[in-house]
Formats: sequence, structure tokens, C-alpha cells
Amino acid sequence: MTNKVTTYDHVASLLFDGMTLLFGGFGGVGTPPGLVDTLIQSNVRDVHLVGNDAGFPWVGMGKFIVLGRAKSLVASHIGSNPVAGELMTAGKLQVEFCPQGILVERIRSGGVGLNGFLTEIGKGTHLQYDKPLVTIGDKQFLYEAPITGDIAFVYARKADTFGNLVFDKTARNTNPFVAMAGKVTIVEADEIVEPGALDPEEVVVPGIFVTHIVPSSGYNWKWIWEMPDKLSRDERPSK
Amino acid sequence: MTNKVTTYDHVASLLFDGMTLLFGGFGGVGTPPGLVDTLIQSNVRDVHLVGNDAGFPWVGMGKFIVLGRAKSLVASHIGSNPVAGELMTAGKLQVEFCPQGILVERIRSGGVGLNGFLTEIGKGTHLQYDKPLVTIGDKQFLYEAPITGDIAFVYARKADTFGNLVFDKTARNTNPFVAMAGKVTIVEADEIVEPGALDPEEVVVPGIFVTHIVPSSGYNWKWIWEMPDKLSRDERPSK
Amino acid sequence: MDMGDARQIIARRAALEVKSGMVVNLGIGIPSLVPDFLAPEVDVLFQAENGILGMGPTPAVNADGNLSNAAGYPVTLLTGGCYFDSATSFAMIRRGRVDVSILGALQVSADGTLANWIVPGKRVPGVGGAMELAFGAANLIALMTHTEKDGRPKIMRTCTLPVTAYRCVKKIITEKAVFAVTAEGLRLEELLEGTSLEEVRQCTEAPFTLSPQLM
Amino acid sequence: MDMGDARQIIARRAALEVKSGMVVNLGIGIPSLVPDFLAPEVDVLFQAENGILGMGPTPAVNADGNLSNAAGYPVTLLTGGCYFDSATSFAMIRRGRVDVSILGALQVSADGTLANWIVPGKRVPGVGGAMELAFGAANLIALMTHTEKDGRPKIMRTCTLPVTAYRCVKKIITEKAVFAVTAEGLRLEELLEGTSLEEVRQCTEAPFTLSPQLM
Repeated sequence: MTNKVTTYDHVASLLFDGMTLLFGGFGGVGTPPGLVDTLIQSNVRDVHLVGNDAGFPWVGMGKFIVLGRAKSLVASHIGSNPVAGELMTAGKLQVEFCPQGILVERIRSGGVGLNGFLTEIGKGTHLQYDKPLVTIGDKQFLYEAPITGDIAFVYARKADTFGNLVFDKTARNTNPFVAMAGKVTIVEADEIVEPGALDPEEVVVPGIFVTHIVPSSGYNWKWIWEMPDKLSRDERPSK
Repeated sequence: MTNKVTTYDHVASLLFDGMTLLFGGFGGVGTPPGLVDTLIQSNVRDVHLVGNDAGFPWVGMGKFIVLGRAKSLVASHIGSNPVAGELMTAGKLQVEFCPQGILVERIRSGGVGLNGFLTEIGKGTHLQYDKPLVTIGDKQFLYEAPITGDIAFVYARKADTFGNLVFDKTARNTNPFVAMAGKVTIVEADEIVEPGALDPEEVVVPGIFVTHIVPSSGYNWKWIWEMPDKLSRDERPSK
Repeated sequence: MDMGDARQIIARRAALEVKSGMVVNLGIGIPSLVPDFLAPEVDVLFQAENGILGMGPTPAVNADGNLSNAAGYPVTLLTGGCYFDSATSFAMIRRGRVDVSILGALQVSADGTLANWIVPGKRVPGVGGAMELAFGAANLIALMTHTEKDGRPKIMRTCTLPVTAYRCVKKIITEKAVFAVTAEGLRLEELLEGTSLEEVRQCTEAPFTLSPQLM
Repeated sequence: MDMGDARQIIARRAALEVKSGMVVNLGIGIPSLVPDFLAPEVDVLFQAENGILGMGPTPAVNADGNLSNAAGYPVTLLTGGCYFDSATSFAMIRRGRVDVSILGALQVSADGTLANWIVPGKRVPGVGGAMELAFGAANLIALMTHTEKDGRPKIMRTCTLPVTAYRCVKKIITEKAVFAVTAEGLRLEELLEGTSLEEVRQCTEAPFTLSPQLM
């Protein structure tokens, strides 16, 4: 089996201006910290981001967003990252809001090789945008397009060297679908083990979807509860 | 947490003529044997079945299909159950063929509460049937409708009494999605344990989707490899 | 009454809606205070849309960075609970497996239409999972203070803020009153904490009928 | 040559298409014989659409009723392999993560259109996963005897049997010949086991050009 373990330097060489980057994580939980730092250090710009949210200014993908090098963001909320809101208002970051469960299904639809799906959720609201309306029988639905990425950033608890993945608690969130939806899928894992070391029943993402694996040093930010005075309630992640 | 363990007698009381019944399994592997027998003994008829295949005449849902009490079947193949083919030819069983991976996604779409999806697979073939064509941009796709069932039959390796489920090897197949797509979901489990006995990371189907649980006595049929002279190659499950 | 008192009153009343055996999703803000007011014998399962069923309280020590609620704060897992991905989480929600969803609101209209995701030009939180929760929950309860700080009503004929979901709220709980949303419009069910009917009439834009026991 | 010999010849030739590092899905019938002809140093991962990546050979003893290949026969799992549900299985297939899919065929036409799921009025096996495999596999190889038992051709100008998928086959391997499917139509790449070009011309309905090394 192919050994897919590589270095952060090699990962940096895969990133490019204008790329679409999918990232796992929910309020920073489950966003791969070492990969975010690699992106920050890469000088890559005009990135099209797709992920659950904008993190916090100092947590998750938020650390990159505040630098102003993301061109667009598809997310379900940005309330926990006021800088993202400022960039949006200043016309420097194009934000498309998508209902949280619809967004993960759009990433999944791309990841499993389907061509989008229909739903009633969001119909008639501002979040309909210019999404096509499709009539089936006597009902009208919104068409939600699939999403894939040039690069996908994934955080896993454990990976074997082929890329079979298991996750940790609520750090799983969107990661399994982000992993499937990348043309190139890069996994940062807390622990890298030999093939056979994972129980074949417990594997959540089969390694066939994974392109590269790097070892994690753990998350390198302070969570909001570690800095209680820093944020008002309104700046915390919202839904 | 609600204890959902019940008896086969109670399960029998939930079945009704004309019901839509979803069942897990792939060539009989992962089809709940005790629930199939309960269905057989129930005298319920005109059942609308949805599952991967018609099993074998003596294996899986095949044991019920050969009795002629199913009105229709949505499946990806019936080649391993010649009786199903005879019933179809005689006009006694209405069969809709659906590509295997599309069928499981239709069940999933119903199970996750979406309204169907678009795909190119099957376009222009006999399996297009009268499925709506939807144009998005400059491409045309088939619309695949979601599937839900009045009753869903699921086989699990282990269930806790709340219905958190884990599966066994290739007996997993369509079961996780069948479990989500039933209005009433009935699980036959090899082993029933107390809440807390399953690793919360290894749970594949959260118990919230499960209505009833019964203990299994194991599969009660002979597999094809145990009766090698009985079948020609053409009668084996095909894809 | 200051804002803090109002929030406590609303949360305490909302807690009465939560019964043993229910699966409950709580939004951030006032809804997150509801567990503080649950009677100890009430045995509910809390679902969080980031991937937990059976969420327990904040850990006393040793918060785990990989175990949080949907607001990003550390929580615990109760015995029998489990973790899952975001797609499964919203499958539960859209399929109506969550019995009660208690969400904070900015405005609710007479037909139960909810606005709770954006105040254009002021706050851009984003919609998160609110649209699915509004769509899927068997019972959706909206919590909010009865009026804006300046006294403008939040229970409206028609929402003036961008809508989260149409005709989804079943009950509105404020520090002054409880309304049921019926096919015929709002019905005042209770007056809270000594509020008078006249007071409620003055600060409620939407028309409402009275429950028999208030007549 | 009897049918059994022909099947062995086809499988042996097909085995040469399988290289180390590939992920391979094998259909039932002739494709299932391919592993018998793989050189021991060829290190491939077999995917089976019922939910295995890293499928190993038939167990010598103690077949497990819950561990089978897509045809329902007992198999084993190699070190590093894993199990998954049917949706994930077909996600791999549709997303092109399966490098080579080797399927049995009833007919293939000049543009690579495949018919392999039904002979109306005679056999109703059903399509199984063949449509997805035909759609998604980076490389689709069709195996079949060159003609029907009565000599009628199976490599056609246009398929007369119901189609599985259009323009999907990249290579056709029979007991007589190997064809590549190109944008310009079929190209004969090899003659097998002493078959003459004339013989292939006679039993092939579709037109074909010759690879340079056959000219």
C-alpha cells in the first residue's frame, strides 16, 4: 500500500493562488492547525475557501482569513470572526452564506460524485441567492450545487500511512466529507500508524480518498474558554 | 434513555398489507433473518419492497419474495433469485431496476430528509424510466427521487438498548441508510448491550433513528458456498 | 427589570417545555440557559449540531479541545451518547428526530415566521444551522425579550428582518408572555411574572387571541 | 477451443493490465478469474462494491457469513484494508478513485458503449453496480468471448442489447484479440494465441484500424 506521509514543505508546494480550498472544522474544532499555518506561511492568495464557518480571528481558518488573502468564503456563519465581517463589508471578501446542514451536503455531493440535490430549506429567503428552482411534480425545490476543491484540509485523530482515518469526538464534523471532496486531500493527523493498526470497522474515511498525510503537533491556539475576557457573547460562534 | 428492545410478536403487529418495506443487505449478507421470518409468518401481503437485490430463493429477502406476497420491488438486480424473475415475467411482481449506488443514495436522500438528487448515471438507458430530466446550466441530469419506508428492517452486529448501532464487515452495506429512512425502524442485533457499552466513536447509526430492537438468533439459511451444486453461475448474485 | 433578569425568566419558563424522553437542541444565547432550570428528574438527550447526541455539562476541569458544543464551548458526553459527522447531525434535524428545538429569535411574526440570523448593516452572524432546525424540529420554540431595548416590538405582523424560515415557530416565550402559534394566528397562553394583558397588548405588534383560561 | 479455455486466456491477458499500486474492481464471471494470473510481486488493492477495500482471497476454512465479495462468496481482508457502507463504496467508484474496473460484457460497440445487464426475454440479472463502474472508473476494461456460441459477433457497430453505459470502455479483451477504444473508433492492439488478423476481421462487426506494430 502506498505510503502517503509527507512534509509540510511538500504540502506548501501544492498550494497555489486562486485555488479552491475546502477545510474541515466547526468553530475551529477539527480544523488542522499545522496546515493552516502552512497556508499562512505560503504567501498564497486569492483563495476561495469553503468551510463551516470563519473560525475566530486567532483560531482555525480564522487565522488565515484575517490576513485578507482569501478572495471568497462559502460558510454557514462568520459571527465568531468579526474581522471576516469587516472584510466582507469593505468588499474585500465575498461571502456566500449557506445553511449549515445544506453546506455539508453540498460538499458531500461533490465528494461522492453526484451532481447536487434538491431541498426546500432556504426557499424564499435571502439565502436562496440565484440558485435554480426545480419543479418536481407539484412542488418546487431549490437546487443545491455540489462542491469540490482543488485542495482539502482535513484533521484526523489517527491515520495509517495509506490514509485510513479515524476522528476525535466533535472534531469529526465536516472532515469526512471534506476528505472525499478534494482533488488533492491533505490530512493532518495527531497520530500516524502502520496499515493494520486501525480496526477495519472503525475506519471512517477509507484511505483511497487521501493524497497526503502530515503529522500534527496539536492545536496551537487558545480556545475562547481559555481567554474569557477577550470576547463578548456576540463574538462567540453562533448558529 | 428509552429502552427500545421488544419481541418479534410486537414487531409482527407493526406490519401491514401494502406497506413500503426497506431492507438492508447485499445478496442476503446483512439482511436480518429473524425479521424476514417474522414477515413471512405475518401473512402480510402486497408489500412494496426496496433493497439492494432479491437475495436468493432461500436467502435474505428472497425467502419472502418467492411467496408472491410482494407487490413491487425496487432493486439493483434480481439475477440471484430466478423466482423473482419468473414472478416479474408473469406480471405478479413489479420490478424497478435502479443502479446500485444510485439506489443507496436514494434511500439516503430520504433518510437524511433531502428531496432527491441529480446524476448523469443511467441517462439515456432503459433505467431512465420516466425519471424527470433537469437542466442545470448547459447540462442535463436525471432526477432521482428520495425513498423512505413505512418500515425499515436493519441488521446490526451490536445495538445498545437505545439503538446505537455498529455493524459487521460487509454486512454493513445499505443498513445505515435503511435505518435512517424508515418511519419505523426495526433492528435485529446479534448482541444487545447497555448504553455506554459501545465506544461513542465507533457508533455508526445513532439510536435516535431506531424505533425497535430485537435479538437475533443468527442467520438461518445456507449460503451458496455451502451448497455448491445447487446453483449455476448465472444464478449467483450479479452486478 | 434588567436584561439579565429577563433572560433568566424566559429560560426558566422555557425549561417547562422540556419533558423526559425528549431529544432537545438548544441554540446559543437565552436557550443555552435552559438546562440550569431543568428539574433533576427530567431525563432528556441534548443534541448539538456539531455532532453529539447525549451532551453533558461543562467539564469542571481539563476541557478537551476536541469536545465542544455548537458554540465552541467545552462539554462532556453522557453515558450512551455518541459522536457523528455533520451530515448525520442534520439528518436527525431534517428528519424530525429532534423533538424540540429552542432557538433565540430577533423577530417572530403572527404566522410563526422566524428571523434570527442577520441585522443588515449591524450584525452578520450568519445562519448556521437555524434554517434546518426551524424546518425539521417537531416543535420549535422561539425565545426572546418581548421588545427591543428601545421598546420597539419583536412580535410582528410581518418580520422586517431577513427571514430564517417561514411558518415554523410553534411557541414564543418572552419575559412577559407565552404565545402559541395556531393556524388562526397567535394565541396568548400565559402572562408571566405579573405582566398585565394591557402591557402585552401595548408592546406586541401582531394581533393575538386569548386562551380560554385568560378570558 | 472450448469456453473454459477461452475464459482462462482472456483472464490471463487481462491480468497484464493490472499494475502495482492500482485500485481494482473486478466484476463477476471472467473478471473474477484475473487474480489467479497476477504475478506475486503485483501489489494491488481490490475494491468490492459491497463495502471492502483490500479484499483478500477466499478463506481456506471458516467462511464468515458476514464477509463476502459482491457476488456473495466468502473472502478475507488484507492488512490495512477496511469496511464501509454502500454509499461510500460507490463514492469511490463515481469519484474515479478506482483505477481499473474489469467487467464482463455481453456486447461492446465501436465507440466503447457497453451492454452487460440484460438479455430481454432471456436473462434478467439486473444492472447492479455496473452503471456506476462504467461511469466512474478511470480505466474500464471489458472482457468477453469474441463471439456468441453460434458465432454471432459481440463487438458491434451499435449494441443491440440494452445499454449499460455509453462510451465508457477503454479496452476490449477477448480470447482472440485486444482492442483499444479511441476517439476514432476501435484499434486492434494485439492478436492472441495465434489468432490471424483475417479471423478477427470475420468475427468482428465493428470496423477497426490496426495498431502500428500490427501493420
